[in-house]
Amino acid sequence: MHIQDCTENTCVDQIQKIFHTAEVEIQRKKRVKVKLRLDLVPLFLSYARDYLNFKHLAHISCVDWIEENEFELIFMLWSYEASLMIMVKTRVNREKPEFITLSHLWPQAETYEREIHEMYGINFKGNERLGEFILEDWEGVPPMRRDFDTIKYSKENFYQRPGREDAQDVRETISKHSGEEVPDFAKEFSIRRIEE
Amino acid sequence: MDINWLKVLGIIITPIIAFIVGVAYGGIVRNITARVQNRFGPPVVQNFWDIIKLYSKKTTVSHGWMHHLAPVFAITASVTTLYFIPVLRDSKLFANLSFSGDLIFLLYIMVFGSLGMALGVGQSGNPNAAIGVSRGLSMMVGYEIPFVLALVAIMIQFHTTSLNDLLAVQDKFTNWIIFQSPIAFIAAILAFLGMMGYAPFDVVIAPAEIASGPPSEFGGKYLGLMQTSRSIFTFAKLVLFTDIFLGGAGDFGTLIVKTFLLYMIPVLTGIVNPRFRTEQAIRFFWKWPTVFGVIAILAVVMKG
Amino acid sequence: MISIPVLLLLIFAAGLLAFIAHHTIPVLRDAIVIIAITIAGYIVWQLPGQTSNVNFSIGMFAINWGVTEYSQLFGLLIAVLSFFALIYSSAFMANKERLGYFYMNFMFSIGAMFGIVYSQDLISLFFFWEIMTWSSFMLTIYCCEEAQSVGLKYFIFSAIGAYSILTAIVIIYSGLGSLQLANIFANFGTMSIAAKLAVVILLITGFGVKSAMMPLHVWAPDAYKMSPAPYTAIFSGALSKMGIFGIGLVLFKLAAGQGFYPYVQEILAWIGALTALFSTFYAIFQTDAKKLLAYSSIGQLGYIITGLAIGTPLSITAALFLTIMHGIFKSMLFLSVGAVYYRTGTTNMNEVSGLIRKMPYTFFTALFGIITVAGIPPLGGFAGKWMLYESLIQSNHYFLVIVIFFASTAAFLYLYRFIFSMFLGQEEKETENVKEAPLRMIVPMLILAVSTLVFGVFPGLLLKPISGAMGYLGNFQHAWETSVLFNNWGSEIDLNTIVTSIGGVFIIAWILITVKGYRKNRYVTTKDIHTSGEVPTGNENLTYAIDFYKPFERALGSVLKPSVDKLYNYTGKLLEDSFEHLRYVYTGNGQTYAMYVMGFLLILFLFSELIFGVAL
Amino acid sequence: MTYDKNSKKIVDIIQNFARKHSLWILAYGTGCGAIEVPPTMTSRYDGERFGLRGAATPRQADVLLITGYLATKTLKRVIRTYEQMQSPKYVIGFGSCTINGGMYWDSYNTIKALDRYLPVDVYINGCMPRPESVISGFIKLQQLISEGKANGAEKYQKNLEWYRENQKKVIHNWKMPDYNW
Amino acid sequence: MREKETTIYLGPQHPGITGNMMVKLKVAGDTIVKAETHVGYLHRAFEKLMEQRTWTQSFPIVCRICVPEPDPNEENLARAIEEIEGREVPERAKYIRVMVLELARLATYGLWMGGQSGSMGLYTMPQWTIGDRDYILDLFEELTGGRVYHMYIWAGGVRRDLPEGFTDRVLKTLDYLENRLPDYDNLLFNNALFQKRAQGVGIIPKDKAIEWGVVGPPLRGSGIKHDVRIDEPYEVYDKLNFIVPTSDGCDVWSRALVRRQEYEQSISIIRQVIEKMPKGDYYNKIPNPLTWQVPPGEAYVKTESARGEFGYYVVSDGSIKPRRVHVRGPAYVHGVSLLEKILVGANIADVSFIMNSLGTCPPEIER
Repeated sequence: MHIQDCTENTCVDQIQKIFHTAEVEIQRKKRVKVKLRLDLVPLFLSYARDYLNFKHLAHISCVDWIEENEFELIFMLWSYEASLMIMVKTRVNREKPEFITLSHLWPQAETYEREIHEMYGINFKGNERLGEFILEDWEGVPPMRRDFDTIKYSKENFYQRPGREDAQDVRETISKHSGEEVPDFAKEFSIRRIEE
Repeated sequence: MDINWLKVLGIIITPIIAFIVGVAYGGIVRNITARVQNRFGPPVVQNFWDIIKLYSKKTTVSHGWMHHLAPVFAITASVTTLYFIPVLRDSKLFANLSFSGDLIFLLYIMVFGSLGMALGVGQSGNPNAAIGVSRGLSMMVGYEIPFVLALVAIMIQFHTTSLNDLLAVQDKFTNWIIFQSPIAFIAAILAFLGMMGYAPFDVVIAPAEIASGPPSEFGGKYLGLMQTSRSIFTFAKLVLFTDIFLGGAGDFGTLIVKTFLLYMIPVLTGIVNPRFRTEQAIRFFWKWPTVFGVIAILAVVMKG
Repeated sequence: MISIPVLLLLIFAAGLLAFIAHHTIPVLRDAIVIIAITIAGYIVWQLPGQTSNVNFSIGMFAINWGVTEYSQLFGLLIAVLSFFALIYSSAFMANKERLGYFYMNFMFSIGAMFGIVYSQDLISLFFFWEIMTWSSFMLTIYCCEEAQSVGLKYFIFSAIGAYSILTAIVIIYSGLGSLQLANIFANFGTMSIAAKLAVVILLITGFGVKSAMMPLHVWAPDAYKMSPAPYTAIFSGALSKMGIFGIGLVLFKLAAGQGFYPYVQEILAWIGALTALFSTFYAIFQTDAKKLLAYSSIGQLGYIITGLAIGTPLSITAALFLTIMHGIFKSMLFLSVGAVYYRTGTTNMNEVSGLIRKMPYTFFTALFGIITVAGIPPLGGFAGKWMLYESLIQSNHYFLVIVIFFASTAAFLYLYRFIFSMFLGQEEKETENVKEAPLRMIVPMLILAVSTLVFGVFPGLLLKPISGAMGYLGNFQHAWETSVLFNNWGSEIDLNTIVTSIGGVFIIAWILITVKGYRKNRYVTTKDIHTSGEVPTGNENLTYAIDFYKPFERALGSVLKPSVDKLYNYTGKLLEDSFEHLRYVYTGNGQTYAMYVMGFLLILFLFSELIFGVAL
Repeated sequence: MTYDKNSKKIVDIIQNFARKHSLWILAYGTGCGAIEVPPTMTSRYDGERFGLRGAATPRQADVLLITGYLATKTLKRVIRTYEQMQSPKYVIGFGSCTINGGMYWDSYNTIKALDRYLPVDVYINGCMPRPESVISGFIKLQQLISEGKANGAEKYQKNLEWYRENQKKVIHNWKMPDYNW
Repeated sequence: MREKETTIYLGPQHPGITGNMMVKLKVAGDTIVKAETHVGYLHRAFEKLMEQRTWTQSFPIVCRICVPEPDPNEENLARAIEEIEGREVPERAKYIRVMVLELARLATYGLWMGGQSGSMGLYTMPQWTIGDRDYILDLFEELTGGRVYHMYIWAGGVRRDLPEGFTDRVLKTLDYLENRLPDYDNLLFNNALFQKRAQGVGIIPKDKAIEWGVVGPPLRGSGIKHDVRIDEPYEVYDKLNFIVPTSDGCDVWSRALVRRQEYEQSISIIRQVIEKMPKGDYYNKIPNPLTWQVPPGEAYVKTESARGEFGYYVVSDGSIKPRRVHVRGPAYVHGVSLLEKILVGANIADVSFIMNSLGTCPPEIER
């Protein structure tokens, strides 16, 4: 079934007709939120792409719900014809996070998955390019997880210049340290303005 | 053996003059470019500071002896080219070695530098540099055709291969070869655009594409010598064209005016044009300039 | 003891001895051939003093051998190149198999070349021509199985050439009743116009095969590639010159003065120029160094043919000068490629790179080679090319000069490609343990390399004998004195102004750049290059080698490349197909071949009346 | 070569004058400050008046402009690039984040003080610095050069071990060619 | 065993790269066989840092995500918070926001024109356009205090009202920019050489454009009329008159044409905004920023930036800090997966050229 002009309501109906377990709600105008079981998501996405005409994968996101020991994966799909966005949400177990790749549906999904893999450690089966993407030689907890403490890490690993704790003019600090004059930025350069 | 001291003096000071004029032209060109681009631009002497700075770099990276020799090849070609061009008409001092300044010889010696440079560039093993060389040599084949066609047309017309003879022919304003065989001039000047390496023919040193290409591994004194050679070579090419087409010059004032006007052609073209892709550039040369060159020759041959 | 039969006997005997020695005392083998060629060189050098011609007859044929200044020029070239090639091959071939076979054929082809240049009658010329063909064929198929089909291709073309020459001989004999060169040259004009034209065309075709003239060049690249490097040097350096030798004789001794001479000249000149142009284009897109040099060789021979065909004194001087220089520099280049092959086992330019530090002397040779080919002063190629251009302009061949100049400029492309891919560029892991070639290979190469500089600075050393040779061809002596080159920038023997200025500037600049802060030079490896701040992991290929001239190829694109390619492929396929049929006829067996030759002669004799209107 | 203010030779003065008036900036936008470099170099502020010019490769460049925070991944490349440059070479720290980490003081991926890793000649503060202050920074550098004080390269060479130690602390997987001079 | 093709590193230190990223090219001759984008050189962990900051403190952070055009980021975060919180925005603030966004678009297109022509060696164009872009930055400076990073659009409105006579100066600048357009046309868009280089290069076929998730001018250059300002109008775009230009060429040239027309459209939009701008409040005051809690909820908001659809996914768990802010920059797809695909088969001379036409901006890829 091919739906040319689905509005929010027809879309919700359509989805609920086929995916009974899905929690579908209209978040606001042009936003339909679908909550699904993990194993139904690939099926639903290909359904949405091929039958509901949501051709554009805008986004794959991930939220760490450490309190519930789960990752939430969010897929954003956009339909050019209907000007409608559906937000597909699902939960992954945090202990052994795994999902399958969507790169056969949307080539660019590969990139999103690489990032999520690197930042959260979710393994997308079938994606061959998982591995170093943004970080280099990163060891330890994937940095975007809630249990990774960036302040502690940066204090341990990087030299922190003293004197930045309280709000002060950096120029004065420099000049205090090196005994130089405070640079004079007000020096005039001949610069054109529109008014002239 | 009697040594012609005047000649020795000429041999020594000609490259120096060419260097100064060439570098000063570079500075002026940067200024003109800046004015077109709506700004002030550097001081005219800026290029001198650049070259002095390059020579006074404390360390210089070399990839081996061929790399070391590359700028030497370049400057040999440019200075020798200059030596075989009569800089001033009927001047004992600046005639240099151009007893019979020969066009064929000049064609040859002018490419000597490119090949030498290419060899030195090759030793660095930088792929960007190699691509630059591949582009440069291909382009050279491109612009040599119209250039040779134009020169051959002139050779046929005046029955000589000697620059001095050509200068003798152009004894007054109306006899300049630019007026006598304008079609050959058009072909030659289009080739000249390619020879000078300004846009749209700056495919060799395309920074955004191949990170400045051949010179990308050269720094310090090597780059300084290359810039020196480039300045001299620019001047030599300008003098050559002035001698062939614009009747040469009897004194330095005229020479400066003529060469400067000639120089403005590639410079101004370059300011307002993006660059070709390599194959487009080569095809450009093989299209209209070549047609003009052939027409020039046919016209001369038909005339008798 | 100094006479032509001794020379020939010495060489052929040395060949046979080497063959025997290889099976009994292998150490002697190299010594025999080198000593023989040394003595032969001495004999050749002394020959002009012993002016006696050798006359004897075998059956109905009168054999006449003698020395002319023209043949002396080629004789010396052969002797010198063979000497160096044999020294080189004593190291290069050291561990190869079937060396007796190799040396025997090598010596035979040297002997045959001597025979050709010193023959004064057509029968011995043809005889030696066939020996040369055979021995070179044997060496073409020497290396490996794949060479068989290449050898066959070479053989077919050689056979076409041989038949052409044979037919011409028959026609001449039927017309003049003599096969002595002196008689033929004197009385050629008395033959009928059709016979004269036929003879000239047939002989030029026959000789043109060996000098790889454009439509007949198809065999050359593969045959050059397959033959072992020392022999390739001879193949391209000396053997192809036999074609030039013949064409020279035909043009100036037979065709000159005939009514059709100007047309032959024009056509041949254009064939030469187009050969130069197209082979240059092919050379640019080669990936195998030997093939590249082979195409380059074809192109250079194109210049020489053009020079000969123009027929002005200056152009002939240029052609002969280029002939000698081509002999030297192409041997150098093939020998240096051989040295690379000796150490790395490949001649594919995509596979080796960065050998300059490993093999500096080989690089030096190759460098001098390419500068000479490019015709850049102060090395040897310059004077020759200069005179060629000047003669072309003087004789109003304007479009020819443009074509030749274009080919010559485009030659920079393949020359650079050759030296860049092999010697410059990245030093790769595979060539980490490569050493410089052994001394016996280096020394001949270096001597040849230095000789290009010597001849470049003092072209008079060559021009004097060439002038003598031209005296034999016609009344062309001292042609070079009309050249601007020697009038304005040099004396009779050297090019002092040009050489001094270039050398002077070069050395001054070199000293300046070297002295200034020499100690501060930081020598780094080729891995330490600008890679945009990244550090290559080591598996990346940083050598820019494959499809080196892609932009140029694309620019040629619709203009030239496909049509020429199509034509080439088409003709190539046609030839391949015809080989398949010919294979049944030519089994590559000597006896059958001899039988065919005899049969062909018989047919000619029988039907000569029908064909030429003259009974033999 | 030592730069004692009192014993300067005439050659040094000329050389320093040329160096001062010809600063070629390496085309390396290491951080977001790179957005203010084009205005500095183009028609409105026209850095070329002061002899500033872009250079394509480190071999040709004099000034390494660190335009802002350095991620550790970039730091590695910057060090490599700096070591490929030819002495005398200058480093300008551009923006507050090169001085003390700026707003990324708690980020796990950016360094907080550039001068621990490379010898910085001039800092330009601000987030981001206006083109005027960039030019003023360059003028400061020119002053230092003409006084013979901008000798970061020598400092780096002398204290290479200290710098290396700091660099290796941040770059975990140190697979770099040696700095060989 | 070393690879057959030559490896060329385009970036991070390369004059032809946009920003700080690397494209590792495998070339045969000068034709690209394989391209691999490497990013992460600019990774500052914004999304992590925002989890450490309060909602108000996040605003200075987000604008640094996209350096050439920071305002869509502020706009997105502000709108997301407003959506979660249900906060009303005064009408005047909406108009001011649109004005700021369109000015930012103009500035970005100025920069783009410079980059596009600089990548093919036309160095006069950047000198002009980047110089002219500075006049827009002057306006920003007057309005917000910052040339590049403005931190002007806040949740609930904008940070301050327009200064006295500001609209006049905006109009004056617009007149100036409009008068410069013929110059730009002559130099770049009507230049036969630019057309020759741009036509048929970097082709994104129409069906692939949808499949690959292309947004913004590249999508419209492939003939698909999609613009967030029309499909999902935010602020007051539904009250303004403008067209969304498209072009069917699918190549660099048609993308350039689209941008060229949008430049004019933006000028017209700003004029309309100034004309229609109501008087009144510019700010709906938020509570004490230090203890400001946004109720639990989530929102995905989109803005049409100069390079395409800019999306923010914001999750609040009811605390004073955001739970998660995920940024979907337009270059995210353009710079990585799309670039890798369309570079294959291209000439090495066109890499930088194509990259510029896609508007690749590395800081928003890796944040």
